[in-house]
Amino acid sequence: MTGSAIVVPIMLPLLAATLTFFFRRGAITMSLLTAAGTIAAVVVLSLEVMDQGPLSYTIGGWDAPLGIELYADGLAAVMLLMSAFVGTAITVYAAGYFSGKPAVARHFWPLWMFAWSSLNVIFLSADIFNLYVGLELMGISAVALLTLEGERDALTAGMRYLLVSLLGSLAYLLGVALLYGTFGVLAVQEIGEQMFPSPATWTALALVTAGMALKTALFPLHFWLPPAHSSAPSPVSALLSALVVKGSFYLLLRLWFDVFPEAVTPAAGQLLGILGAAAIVWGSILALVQRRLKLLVAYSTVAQIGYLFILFALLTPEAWSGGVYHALSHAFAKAAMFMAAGTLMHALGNDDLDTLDGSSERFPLSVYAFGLAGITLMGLPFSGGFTAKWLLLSAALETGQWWYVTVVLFGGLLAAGYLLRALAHLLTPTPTVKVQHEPARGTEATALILACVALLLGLVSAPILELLQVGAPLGSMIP
Amino acid sequence: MNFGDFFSAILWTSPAAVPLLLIIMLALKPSRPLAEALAPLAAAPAFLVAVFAGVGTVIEVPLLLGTRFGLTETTQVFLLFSAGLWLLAGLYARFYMGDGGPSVRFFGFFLATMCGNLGLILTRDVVGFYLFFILMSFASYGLVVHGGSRQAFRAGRVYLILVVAGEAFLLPGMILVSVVAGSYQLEEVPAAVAESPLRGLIFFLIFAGFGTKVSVLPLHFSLPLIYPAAPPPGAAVLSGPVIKAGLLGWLLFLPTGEAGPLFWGTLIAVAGLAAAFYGVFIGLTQENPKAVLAYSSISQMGWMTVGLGVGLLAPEAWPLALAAITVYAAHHALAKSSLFLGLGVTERSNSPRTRRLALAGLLVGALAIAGAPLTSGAVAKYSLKETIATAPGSWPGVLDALLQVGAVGTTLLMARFLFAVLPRTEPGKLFAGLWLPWAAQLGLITFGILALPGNPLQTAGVTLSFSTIWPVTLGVLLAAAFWILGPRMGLEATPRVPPGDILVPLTWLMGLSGRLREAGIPSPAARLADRPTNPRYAHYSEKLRVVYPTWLESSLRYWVVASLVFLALVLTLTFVNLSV
Amino acid sequence: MTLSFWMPVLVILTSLVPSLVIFFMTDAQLRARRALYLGAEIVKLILVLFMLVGIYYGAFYETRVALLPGVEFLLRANALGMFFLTLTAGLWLLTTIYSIGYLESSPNRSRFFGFFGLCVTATAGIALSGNLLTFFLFYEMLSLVTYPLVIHSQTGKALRVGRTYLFYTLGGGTVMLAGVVWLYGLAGSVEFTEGGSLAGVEGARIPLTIAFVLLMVGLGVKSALVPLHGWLPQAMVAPAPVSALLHAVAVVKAGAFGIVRVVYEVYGIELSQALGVLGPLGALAGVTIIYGSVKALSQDDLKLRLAYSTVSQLSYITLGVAIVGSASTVGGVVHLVHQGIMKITLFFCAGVLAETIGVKKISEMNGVARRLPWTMIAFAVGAVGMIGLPPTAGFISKWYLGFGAAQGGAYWAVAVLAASAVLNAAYFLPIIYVSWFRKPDAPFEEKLPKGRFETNGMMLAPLLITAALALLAGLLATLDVSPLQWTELIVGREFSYNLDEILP
Amino acid sequence: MTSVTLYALSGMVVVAVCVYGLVSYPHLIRKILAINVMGSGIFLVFLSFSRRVPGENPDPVPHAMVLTGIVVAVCATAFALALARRVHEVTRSSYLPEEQDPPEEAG
Repeated sequence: MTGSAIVVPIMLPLLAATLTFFFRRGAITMSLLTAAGTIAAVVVLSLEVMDQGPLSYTIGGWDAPLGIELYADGLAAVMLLMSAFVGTAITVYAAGYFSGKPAVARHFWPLWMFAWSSLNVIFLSADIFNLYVGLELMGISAVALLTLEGERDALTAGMRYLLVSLLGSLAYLLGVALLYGTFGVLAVQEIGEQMFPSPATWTALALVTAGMALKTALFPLHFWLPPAHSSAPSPVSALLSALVVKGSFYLLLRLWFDVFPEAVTPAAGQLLGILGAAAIVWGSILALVQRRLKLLVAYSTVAQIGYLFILFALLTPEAWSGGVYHALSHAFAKAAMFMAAGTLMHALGNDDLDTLDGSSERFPLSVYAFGLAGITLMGLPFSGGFTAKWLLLSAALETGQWWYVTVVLFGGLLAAGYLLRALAHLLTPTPTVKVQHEPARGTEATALILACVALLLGLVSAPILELLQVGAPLGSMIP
Repeated sequence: MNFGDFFSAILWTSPAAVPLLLIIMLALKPSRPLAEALAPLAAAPAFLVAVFAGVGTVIEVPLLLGTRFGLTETTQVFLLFSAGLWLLAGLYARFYMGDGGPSVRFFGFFLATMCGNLGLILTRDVVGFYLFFILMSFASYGLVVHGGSRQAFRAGRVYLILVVAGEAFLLPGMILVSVVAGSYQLEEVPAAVAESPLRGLIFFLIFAGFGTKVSVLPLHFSLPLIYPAAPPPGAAVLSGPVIKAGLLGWLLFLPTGEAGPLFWGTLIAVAGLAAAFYGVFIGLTQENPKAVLAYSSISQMGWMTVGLGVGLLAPEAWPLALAAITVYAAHHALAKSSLFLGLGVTERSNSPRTRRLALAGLLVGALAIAGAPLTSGAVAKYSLKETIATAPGSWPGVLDALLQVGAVGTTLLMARFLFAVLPRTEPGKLFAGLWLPWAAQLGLITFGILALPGNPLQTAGVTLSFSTIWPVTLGVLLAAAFWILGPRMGLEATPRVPPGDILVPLTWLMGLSGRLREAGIPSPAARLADRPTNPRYAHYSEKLRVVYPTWLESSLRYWVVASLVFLALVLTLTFVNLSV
Repeated sequence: MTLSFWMPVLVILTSLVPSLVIFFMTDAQLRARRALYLGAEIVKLILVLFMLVGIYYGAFYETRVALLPGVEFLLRANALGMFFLTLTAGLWLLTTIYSIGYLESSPNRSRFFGFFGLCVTATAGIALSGNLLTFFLFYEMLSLVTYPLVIHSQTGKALRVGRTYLFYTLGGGTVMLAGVVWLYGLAGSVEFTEGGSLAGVEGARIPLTIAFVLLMVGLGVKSALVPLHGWLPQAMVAPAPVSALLHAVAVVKAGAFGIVRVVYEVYGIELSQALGVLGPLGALAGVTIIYGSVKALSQDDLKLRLAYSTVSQLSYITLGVAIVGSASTVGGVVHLVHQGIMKITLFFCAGVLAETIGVKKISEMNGVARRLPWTMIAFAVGAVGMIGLPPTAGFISKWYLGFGAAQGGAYWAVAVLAASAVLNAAYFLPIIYVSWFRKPDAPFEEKLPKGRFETNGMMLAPLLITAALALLAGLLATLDVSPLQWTELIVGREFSYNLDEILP
Repeated sequence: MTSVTLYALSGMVVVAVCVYGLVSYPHLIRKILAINVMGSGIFLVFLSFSRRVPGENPDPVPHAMVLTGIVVAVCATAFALALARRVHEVTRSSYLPEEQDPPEEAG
């Protein structure tokens, strides 16, 4: 593969966004083709990274600072793989889900392709300002997707989300300004090489971190997430929970380990770790008291995001890999879960847990998908969640921070608690299951397949982790 | 394994295997008639083994942990009288069990008990003994409850409780015995137990474990219930070979013939004496003849226990004691079971002539138990007397006197038995099959003494000594006096102790908690469990679980709060980095 | 990639693949499903027997795949694993035959058999696990795939119970995970090796002890050690074949098997002794034995009584492990199989009673033996085995346990065994009594069409076979193929015990 | 105080004022405006860095970035305004739901 193919994951969805905006007829076909193309490109890219180490490419031969430089290491490749596969599943699911709503679908496809493109921009960008642009694009398209159906809850949640998102991006931008003011360069690597602790860099670090924590919905800044993720149309919920929060998390990861390592103190990492731990507990507790399925799943996202932040406190190669692996498996599982929940909600009219009683009789596939995805979220073998948890736990024990062991383990139990609460409703047989809409073909299967992949991620973790070690900031965990 | 070995394995296991085979045949419809016909003869192989197979051969069979079969001189005698009794009882049962032929269920249990009983005598290893003993104990339950009456089931329940309690002592006992012996071979047990530091514990476990079967005080209370409940052939085997199995257990597992603390011998001898007299006293108050016989068994087993105690007190004279116990056991098994068979005959005698004849037969049996001259009882008592003489210290004098007094008591008890039989009669058909086995038994207890080794005349002479004559005579006279004078002097109203004596307070105690509960006094545990959940707690729990988290969560959503949190995070992150 | 590599995988696949295929079959495809299922089972049994013979003659089967960098997925057949695997494979076949009869007309059979097969897959995985992580993976999988079986009837109660079940098992699993990760951190990799893979770890006594406790909590939940046993009696809402499998083979046995593995092959008996963890473990087992029996006494529901009996019986295995000595170890380990065949017989019988004449309570059992003589004979055999009377398999276990305990001077354990025998008798004998000696209160309600046998032959045959096995395992304990002899092989070969302590 | 510092500080002041506005005014339009102006404040900070080394030619990169930033900000503001209008249409309110009730009642 020539270096220019690195732009395919960005350009292809962007092209599709433009085309689907103009040609509504073939929107689904175009999107599916885009998905297939993206998968192909991303797989080739990953193999390349695995083979040759980190790749970088300057678009059109224009060097930084004015040109756009793209960079792909193991982390980026894994994230791209995640967005490609989950994105494809969302595309398939949405094709079915929106089949009866042409008016909504019309806007969905361009926006979704746009969001996908911006996500890949974030994963591939090598300079901090481009990252800002990607972040803003992702935020705006996400809010637009969220408010697609124009329902009251979705609109207010979207409005809140938009304000939050903009605030977060601006905080990031201010941080970028301070960094540029200090170093005069924008490339991630170069800043990282020059980094030294100073008030400006500290402030920049604080702004960037807080901004991204806000956008990733780290406790206690998660307030916007549950209403937003639960009120969105189901494919959108899936992509928000699975991918969009990972975008900002990825950014934070990049900055902490590639830009700021010289300026970061362990205490700051502990702060994030503690907030992550709090998120696990708080999100789970709130998930336990929800009466609506999608809200429950949304709070579960709040809790699961907490795991991602624990790696900042542990700071070992295992912890780093574990955190990323958690992001990966959570993406698959949560997408599957929102899809399944969406199918049920769509079919039965609403997502009150009581209404969903007995849906397993009618929609066994969706309930299986929900359950299997739950296994990953609980971190049980053989799921990807287990691998992640294993790595985090070993890191926590290795560094002697046993309280994280407790939190991580306890979080799994809490997850079991709220998921079982939901499952118990889904499995309770009732004589009156009123189906309002039959689920579209393929939507149930898509969720199930995603859930299965999330489960299988535990079995194929060795090669993925190996890919992840390419250019890993803390050094490879493979001896 | 060559053919010879195989053949001898078949031979040695046949006493236990044949009954088992017959049980299986009984269970399967096609072979049932044949099995019914053969069941009475099931003990025949055992009898043949007892008579013809020699002492000393041991063969191994790969069952359980490796079971060994063989005979010693003692067990040969046990096998001889046990197998004989099983045969007689089997034949008797064949005719006794109703007009429609003996019931399949009865024979099932009969055969299983037989298998256990004969097996435990033949087996030469700890595990095998335990196996057969357990089989016998549990299977005899079926004989007890065969009648199906409420009393029978009550008796069965009491019996089972004792069996299970005995099991609780036996299992640890057997395990410890094997551990200290380092072997499962019975031959090595007594010496190993005597030398073991655990001998006190083992002694206690074995004594109590087999004591439930021997009916040593205070584990005796099931006998007066189960004998009246079981049908005559069942009662006959229970009172004959089955109860002796417990005695055999003692003989095999206690450190007999080894020097041990005198305390054990004393304990056993005292326990035996207590049972010997207790049985007589309580037995005299009984109305049911079978209950009288049960107390008599308690008493007689007490005398055998005394023999064992003396044997332990004087280990050097153990062979003598062993012989005495064995003879006594054989005698008592024969005599006591003959009384039960005779009871059956008496009950079914509907003509005055047969009834008189039957009563005469019972009288012979009763005299034998009492130890009248020329009966097996006299021989048994004589050999016990000889054993007593070997005891150390002042034991011989005391015991000898007590033995004589006991004999008077036994005679009285037998008289009580005969009086109790008199008014009883049940209509039924009297078969020759009932007479013949009984007659054979009576013959054995009277003329059997002639078959004993040694000069028959001398043996007979021994039984004619003054010491055998006077107690029986005195007993008979006393009984006659009571019979004649009792009603006039108002002595009819002897106190009545319910069969099972101490069982009555025991059941009351056992039922206490139930009655308390019925009376509305709950146990502390129940009181704890019944406490209802305080609604206030439920309220708080709801608040803690749902209300507060939800409120806190929604308050995070206010922009003021959210932005302040955001700013706080920015500042904290800056500060955290500054501070280091 | 050789035969040695693929055999363990094949054994697992023989149950995994059919189970997954069955999910996609409708309830109507009865014949195809049965053929597939039984075919798979027979293939599995043959494979297992093949391996068994191989192991006996010293062959070596191992599948090793890297799961995480430095962390391996390891399947390895050794004598102990094969012991458990054989039990699993054999009883799976019987249980399936039984379930075919049991669930003749109930809905969701595909789902049932699918998860049923997965359950066996997990158990086979547990049996073949070569290291602690692999064990844990299958252990957790087992918790999950049993859940749908527990809630099979999907009544409100079943769902509630299912939740309790998962909370217990997942909670235990979580605690165990902490222990597993910790041990990996301490030792690098924790394989099951003879003499214990941690034997070489220097120092670190406190972490090792804590990790041991964590592991025991996790394993104790499944093996129903008091106070972690709460789920087991509740799980009785499951259909009888599930209870049978749960109680005899899969779940509880996985826990007990794990305890054996951890003590002998992870920590090693010397280290365990040095850490002083065996005493408390034994005491806990003793308490459980008594507690389970006492609770069983007051249950009127037959399955509940059996469940509490399982609580009690399971701890015999733990007790055997906790008492150092070859004989008690043999007693404990052999009870893995003995308890399995005896308890499965009892549950099969309970199922037959419920399905044939609708009897579920002991108070309704008056005279049932007149209607179901063979079933109740089998029941009696199982019950006698549970009491531990000769010549049944239960006696062998109890005898060896007691023997070992007495040899090691743990007389309290002998007393526990004796007390347990009494209690077992106290709750089993009344059942035998009422079923054989009482007269039926009323004619029994006939729930099945009249057939050739007293009940559906598919249900009757398995329980007669297991009853016969329970009897033969005791009676023919000296035979080379008996569980006892195999256990002695394990104890001699893998736990490096001196078998001379055991009497010939 | 150099002009650079002056620019930068005034930019920061703008940002701070806007943060205050964002926090304390519940009306959506005010919030959107605050965010928009906050963006401008940041641009000001950016521009202040373009002349970091006195005497040299101004660095063109911040200009490029600010231009891009303005485009993004315009888009975002436009979208936010459109969304606010929709919110108003549907909910008949220009406030977020939680801001409509006085906080003390909700507590």
